Amino acid sequence: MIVALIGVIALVSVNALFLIWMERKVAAHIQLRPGPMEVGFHGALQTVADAIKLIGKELITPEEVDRPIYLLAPIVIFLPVLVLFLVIPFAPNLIIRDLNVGILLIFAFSSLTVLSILMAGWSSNNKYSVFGAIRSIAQNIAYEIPLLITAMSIILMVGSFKLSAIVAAQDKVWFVVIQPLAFLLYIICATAETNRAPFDIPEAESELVAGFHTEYSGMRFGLFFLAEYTNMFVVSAVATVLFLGGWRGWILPPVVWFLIKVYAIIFLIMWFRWTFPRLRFDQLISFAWKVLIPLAFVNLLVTALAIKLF
Amino acid sequence: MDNWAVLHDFAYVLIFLLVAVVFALGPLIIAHLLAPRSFGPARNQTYECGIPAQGSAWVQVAIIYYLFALIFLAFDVDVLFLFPVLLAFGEGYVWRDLIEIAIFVSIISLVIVYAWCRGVFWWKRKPESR
Amino acid sequence: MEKKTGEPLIHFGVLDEVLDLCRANSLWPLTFGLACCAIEMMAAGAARFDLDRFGAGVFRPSPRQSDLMIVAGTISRKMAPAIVRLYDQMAAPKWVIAMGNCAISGGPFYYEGQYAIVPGADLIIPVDVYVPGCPPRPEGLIEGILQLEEKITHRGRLRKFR
Amino acid sequence: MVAYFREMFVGLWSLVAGMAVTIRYFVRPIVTVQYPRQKLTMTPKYRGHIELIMDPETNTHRCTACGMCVRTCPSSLITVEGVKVKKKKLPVKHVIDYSYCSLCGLCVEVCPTKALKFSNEYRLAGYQRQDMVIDLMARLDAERATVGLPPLPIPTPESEEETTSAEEKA
Amino acid sequence: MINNIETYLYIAVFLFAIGLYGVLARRSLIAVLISVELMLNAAMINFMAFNRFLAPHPAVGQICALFIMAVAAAEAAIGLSIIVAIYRKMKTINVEHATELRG
Amino acid sequence: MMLEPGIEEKTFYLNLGPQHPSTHGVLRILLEMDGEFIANSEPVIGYGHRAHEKMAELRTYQQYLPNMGRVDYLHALAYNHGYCLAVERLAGIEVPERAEFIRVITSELNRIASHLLWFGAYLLDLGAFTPFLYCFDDRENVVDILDRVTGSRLTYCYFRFGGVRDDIDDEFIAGCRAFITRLRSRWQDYDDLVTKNVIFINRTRDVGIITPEQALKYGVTGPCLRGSGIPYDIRRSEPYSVYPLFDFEIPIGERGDIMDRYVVRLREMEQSLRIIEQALDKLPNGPIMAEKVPKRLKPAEGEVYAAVESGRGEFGTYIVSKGDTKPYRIKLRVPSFSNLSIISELIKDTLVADMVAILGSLDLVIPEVDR
Amino acid sequence: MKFMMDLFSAEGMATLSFLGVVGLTFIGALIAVGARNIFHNVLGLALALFGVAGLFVYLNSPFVAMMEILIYVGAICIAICFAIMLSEPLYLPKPPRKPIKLLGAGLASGLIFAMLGLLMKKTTWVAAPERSTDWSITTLGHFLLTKYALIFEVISLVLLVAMLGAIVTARDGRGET
Ligand code: SF4
Ligand code: SF4
Ligand code: SF4
Repeated sequence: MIVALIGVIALVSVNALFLIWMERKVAAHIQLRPGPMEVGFHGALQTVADAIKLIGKELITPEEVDRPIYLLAPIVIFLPVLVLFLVIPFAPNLIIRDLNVGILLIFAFSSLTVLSILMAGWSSNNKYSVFGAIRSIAQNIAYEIPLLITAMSIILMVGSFKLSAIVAAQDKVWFVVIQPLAFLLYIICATAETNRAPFDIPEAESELVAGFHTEYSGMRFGLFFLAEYTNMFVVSAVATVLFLGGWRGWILPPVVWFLIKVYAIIFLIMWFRWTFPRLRFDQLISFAWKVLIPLAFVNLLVTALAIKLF
Repeated sequence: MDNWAVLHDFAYVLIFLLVAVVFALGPLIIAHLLAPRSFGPARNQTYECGIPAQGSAWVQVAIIYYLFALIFLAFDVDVLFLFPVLLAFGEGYVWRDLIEIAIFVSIISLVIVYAWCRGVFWWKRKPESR
Repeated sequence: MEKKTGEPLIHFGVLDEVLDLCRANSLWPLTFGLACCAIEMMAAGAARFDLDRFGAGVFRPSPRQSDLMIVAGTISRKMAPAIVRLYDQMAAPKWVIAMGNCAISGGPFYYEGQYAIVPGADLIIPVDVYVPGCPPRPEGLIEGILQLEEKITHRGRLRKFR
Repeated sequence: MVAYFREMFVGLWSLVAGMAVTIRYFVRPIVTVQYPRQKLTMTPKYRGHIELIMDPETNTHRCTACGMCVRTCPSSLITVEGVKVKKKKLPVKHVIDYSYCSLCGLCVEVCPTKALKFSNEYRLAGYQRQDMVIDLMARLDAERATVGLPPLPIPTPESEEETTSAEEKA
Repeated sequence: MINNIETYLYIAVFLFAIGLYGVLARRSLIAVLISVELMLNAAMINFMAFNRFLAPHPAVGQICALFIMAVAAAEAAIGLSIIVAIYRKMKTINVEHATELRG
Repeated sequence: MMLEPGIEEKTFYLNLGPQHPSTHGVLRILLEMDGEFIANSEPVIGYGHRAHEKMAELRTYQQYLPNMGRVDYLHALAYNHGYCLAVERLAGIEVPERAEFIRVITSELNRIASHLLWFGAYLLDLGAFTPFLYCFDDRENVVDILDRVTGSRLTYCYFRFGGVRDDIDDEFIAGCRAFITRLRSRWQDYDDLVTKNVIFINRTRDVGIITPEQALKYGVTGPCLRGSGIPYDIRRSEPYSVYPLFDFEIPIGERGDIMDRYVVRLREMEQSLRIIEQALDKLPNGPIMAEKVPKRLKPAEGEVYAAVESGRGEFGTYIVSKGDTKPYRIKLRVPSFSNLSIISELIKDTLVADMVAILGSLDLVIPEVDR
Repeated sequence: MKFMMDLFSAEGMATLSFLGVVGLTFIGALIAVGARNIFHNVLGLALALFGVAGLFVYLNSPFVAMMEILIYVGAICIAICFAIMLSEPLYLPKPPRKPIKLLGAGLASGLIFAMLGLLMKKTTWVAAPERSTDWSITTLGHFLLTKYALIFEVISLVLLVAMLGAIVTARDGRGET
């Protein structure tokens, strides 16, 4: 257990640092510039410097906030982060606990994020924060449903909540081949769930300054940041498990394959972010309800029918 | 005790949760010790684009958000009921399971249909027509 | 204008140096422009000059999360209280770069009979580095940031350039 | 219904097209001039702050301390003090406070002896406001030093009364 | 202790009592609703406890619990909507005011 | 109905600015919100007030020149042009043709830079970061070209009464031509990345419609006016300089929504490229400064108004001279001010996100509004 | 010493964490009814529900526990929060409490607690003679598809009706947004 804990903590921190660096590099190269360059080799230490700087930064608690909640929110958003890694199958024998309710656990604990965003936004007593939080939640809940439903069509095919079983079921063909629509829907929803562009309304800086964490400074803000990038990793990992055959691959060890796939999906999400403008909020919501959810349901029913027929 | 296995699994969850708290608190405490302080007169005031904040932010939001929350509530609950059913799907039924799921899904879809018809997803711009 | 920041609770020799080094390499500026110079500040963040190379390209819209205020442009009398407030609301440690002649001294708008501007950012907030020019070239701003790094770490240019 | 799906596909396609553009740029070489590592060459007309031209023949400046630049400058940031030496006026002090300059070039144009030009200085920054006060005579001396010449001797007036000072900075 | 049905039943009863206190003591309708949710949860714990220790087949109690959850959700939805409607009509969601203004 | 105190306030105020990423500088907009919608709004200006007009009373005509690059720093050369035009009319100075050609070329280049900057910054408002950097990359090219001849990157002070300060050289011309091909090759990318993007279309189509009547009522000019379908362009309707010699179109929109304004600006850049091309082809030889422009200009008593088409619309200079070396009064008619005045009407009953989109589409330069 | 050993045995740990979970539930519940700020109440409720989910794990049903978190914490609490933002004027000062009412409520609930507790003490619980040990979720699904199919469909109907009612009620107030 101790080993697992240390491993997860190391993974969480290294992953976040790496992802932020990667994000900045990807963005930079898309934009014809080098990105972080001067801090370490090609800016490799840039995010380390950022992290340490954040630790050494003052924590301001504004007067008008709802103190207990304001202080708790960053911790609450960090709560589920480690737990989510419990059930992710990195390799056939590199899975901390292969729970029976694996994927449900991920969904259940992810829903805590919503609560903490609400806490953060509401307690800040700042108009931008409140607005950002409300929007963030409306968006998260709207996209959670198609996410669940698409995941369901996979569960329907596998007949288990165990993530390892889902991977095992893809020994012949990855589900992305059978369920391309579900994959597309999942990626869209995952992008929205992690509040990333083009669904980054909650932190849309041109409207709401910095969204729900406008009033957070220093490491408190850093925790939100950390949680965001970890969530990105988790949704990508789930996508890998559900659609890309998890650790399956040739020659290279399974863990490497798993990470390659995860980072490929993360790259895709980053690529979205640096290409698209932002949707307007009502468009975003109605897109979820009018397009994604009906499609997801249709996909589910068609899957069920197909299982019956074949 | 016949549920040791379950408990053992969830002991992990509990401990991971606790460690997460510690892990989150650590940097905050370090920051408290290491960070210098600033003491401008406006330091602790609510940020509002550089001018004094006017009024509280705890105001009432548009009802539209509440409606979204409601629809979500309905869906979430419904959808979750599908989970156990899906596991049992295709195990020894002829058509019954498919039909039941289809009925179930179509009934909850009516919520969206209704909301769509009522214009919940359509944000009207003119107050007269709202 | 003296600094409005106090000391941390504890000091550790080495740790402080590490912190300073990291701070110097991760100066997140506040998204904040006042006039013409702001355009050059934007240009400095854009592809040709790319402030992000020095870790200073993460423009944060909220003062709580930024370390560096680049006062880029003319400070009008009406704007001055807002600037002070924003400066106050930034979390320590924080630094200010006065970019452009207007921010340094009022620049071309300082003359007898001028009633509308504050002649110099240092009259209202403590300024660490001055970057003159009207507007300064983005290289000037980069130079300013490098000088600020020197000032933060107290140890000369961190990287040896040609 | 058809319209619903068509819209969806057209929309999706446009997004893919956009992503194609960004990925193409992703593999393009970067355009950044990595400034402190790569030196810049300023264009010949680049306007830094003004400075005195070092005449290639005499290796000295051509200023006659006439004060035209002082009077023309919109921000009146030039200070020139001159003394009369052998019927010729020479500056003893030629100082600008760069932090007021708007780089308009009026002073350069108006100078009767074409003694001023814009420097190539583009990377000024300082810790104090006073760092922006630039002594043009000292700069000239520094330039002379690069070709191995001693600093210009400070001209001494022939008699006290003849010391004139151009209009002081307002 | 953890293998004893009574422990769970006591917990349930205590939760129920807290909920009841909330229903009686609070003035805000939403607070009342929250208390009701607590009471429903107490009922659920009961079901699950019976299910765990007494029932012939463990699926039954779980289905009951799930059903309660669904009903709770429906109740919350309706209740909240009524509260919102009351508020929008009367500009207060204080229980006492709401009764005063009846009719 | 019994009301508890304070409850009846259904609306609340949301304040955007003066430091806000989307107000581009120091505009402040006070929004009275009704739920998600804007019930009322009030732009608060003056945060960028630098007393440009007051300054004119204290400076000679020449000394006022550098100031013109700073009123609207995005299209500084149009402002140089407008002011020089007014003074030249006042003092009766003839400008040699080559100088006029250079003025047109540089000013059009500057217009492209201004539009490119708007394009990038606007996309930034809409949340797309990457086009912003592509535009800045292109803009850097324009700036390089202009830097060659004017010596500065932004706040040019290049035109003089009776001509321009420096002549252009072959390298400049080659640079211009290279830039023209380069920018033309970029249109396709911009189209794919932005114009055809479904998200962008949804954000801008039928949003922030300015009807022609509204536009006329508020005195909106520039691309905003042309987006509403009125082909009013000073370069055509009150030709100045050598514009009549060139063949160019005045793009107009149909609906007057943001998309139209956007398309108008995009096509205007193409037209500017055409103008530059023609001007480079026809470039005459000759002096670049009029002879006999007195060092201390002392125009006769009188008043004059001269207007030019800047990137944002009609920029007019009104000078009253009392026969002194200093103007008696200068009044600047700046397009951003009238374009801003329509904002309250436009953003009524829209969402905040739309407000940001609309505000951005007007392409305001705040110090110009505040003067 | 023995006590310590016990504490670190598997059983001891289980008991300890059980106490923790129960404590969480009670603290949450107390915040949920006791705190003055309605927002704190909801968060207290969320905490209590989290604890209850933990109890469900002890009752051998992690599935229901997960559902509890998903539905209650993820959905119901959020809906309540939104309703609060829509109706409760939080910026107003809180009216003072009436001690008599609190006392009455306390007494009443205390009474109920005592009664039920006594009742429980009196009862002897007998387990069903034949108990299946099939805890799998799949069985749950089979039950929902066969024996309790009606419940399964009725749930969706109930929710549908509830939603329609809720939307109508909430939307058709005066002056909609
Ligand atoms: S220094 Fe020059 S460029 Fe900068 S704001 Fe002032 S006038 Fe504009
Ligand atoms: S105008 Fe020329 S000669 Fe006269 S003082 Fe100035 S620099 Fe010297
Ligand atoms: S360039 Fe203009 S502002 Fe600068 S010193 Fe010369 S005349 Fe004065």
